Amino acid sequence: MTIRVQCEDFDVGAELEALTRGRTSIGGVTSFVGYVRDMAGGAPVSAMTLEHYPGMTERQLEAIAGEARRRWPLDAVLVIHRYGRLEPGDRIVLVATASAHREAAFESCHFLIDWLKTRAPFWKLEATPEGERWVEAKASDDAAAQRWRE
Amino acid sequence: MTIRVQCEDFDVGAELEALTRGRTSIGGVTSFVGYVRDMAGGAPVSAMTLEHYPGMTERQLEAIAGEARRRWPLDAVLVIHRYGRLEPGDRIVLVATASAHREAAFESCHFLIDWLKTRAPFWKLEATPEGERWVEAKASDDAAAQRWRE
Amino acid sequence: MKVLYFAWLRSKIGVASEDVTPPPEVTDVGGLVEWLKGRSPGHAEALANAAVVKAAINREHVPFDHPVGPGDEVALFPPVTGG
Amino acid sequence: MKVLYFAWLRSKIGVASEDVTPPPEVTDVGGLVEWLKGRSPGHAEALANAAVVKAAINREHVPFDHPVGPGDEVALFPPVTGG
Repeated sequence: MTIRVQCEDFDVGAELEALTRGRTSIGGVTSFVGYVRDMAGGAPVSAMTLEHYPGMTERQLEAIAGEARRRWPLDAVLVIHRYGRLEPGDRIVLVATASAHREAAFESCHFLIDWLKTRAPFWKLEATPEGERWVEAKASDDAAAQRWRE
Repeated sequence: MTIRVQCEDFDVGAELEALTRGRTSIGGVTSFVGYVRDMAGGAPVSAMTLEHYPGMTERQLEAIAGEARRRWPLDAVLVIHRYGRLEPGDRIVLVATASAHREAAFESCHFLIDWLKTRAPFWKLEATPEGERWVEAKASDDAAAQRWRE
Repeated sequence: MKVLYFAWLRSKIGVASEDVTPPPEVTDVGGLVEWLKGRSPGHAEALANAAVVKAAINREHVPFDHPVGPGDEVALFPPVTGG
Repeated sequence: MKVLYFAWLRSKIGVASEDVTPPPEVTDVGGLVEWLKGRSPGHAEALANAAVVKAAINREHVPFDHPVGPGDEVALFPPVTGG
């Protein structure tokens, strides 16, 4: 289980390679990479600053990853989330899960990003032509997370 | 839309980078990498040889990818599938979809691998201590593909 | 008509492809499969259980009642197992 | 008791954290938020709509009826928007 919260970018290929190297029981790895989009709510976005709650962030990500391991038979779990100033096209987050079976990999990866979006203490400040604005939480994210309630 | 059927390995990081480079409308990329496992049906597997139907394979993969684009709002679709002799831990397949929205990326990627498993003309020959055996199709793969019928 | 075999159909029949000229009463995939069984014991064994044989014509999946003609490329294979 | 503010709560209140000593009648998060509103106009504005304020105590999400004590690290923030 690898959890990292960092300012710098990450190398998706190298991270997935490290996750699976030498582990020949893995049948599939599902991963999700989130990017900064150039538009939000119809307005152009020139930059985004991610604020987080150091200490709580890592703890929440570990709890979410632990929950995924409890629910699915996983060989490995990886979560990397960036903070600080990012630009359109920049990577924000990488979530990956490895399992003997692809259903478990898909479901657990989807679960991780859905829960992360509603539980990990990150906040996004967007820079637009009208100035800076804090991104509001989406009802669709709450609905997506609710889907995974047991 | 990138479809490749090849003997050689692929670089997941480089492929995903090529898929998204310079495209700042993408919010998320979901990818799945399938690997050769060291066990199958309780028996150790020392190697796997993938046979395919050149010409039909590419056509079927293109049809599946086209169907994904029809069903979901996707910015990019990538399918790379290997053939020939592989060993446990080797990558077999990479499927990735990029979209403004993560639900579309997750669902379409899952759809692609489920359909590929039941429609793309590949066959696996496993080498085990008891000799070579052709992998049988799984009822669970048919069920997974059925889930996506419209 | 060109017929291709894959996976264990190929190993049982012993060739990857062959050019055949079935009689006029062979009009669909099912009829072709029945007729092919008579070509050799290997054909008969490979095609014994038609329920586990799938077909493609000109690189598209087709059911057994799909028509076949002289210019077609017909492929016969077990259920696919890629991915 | 240490109180941390994040995102627009921080910008409206003007500080990222402060040490406070609420009176004994403040026993839960809801009571603390009400009491904090009296500290400055910025606090009052930031905490006006408690429905959009979330809380964590010692780095765990908690509801507003969760007890608070002198040694706690209390964080107040808007709904999270990472990922």
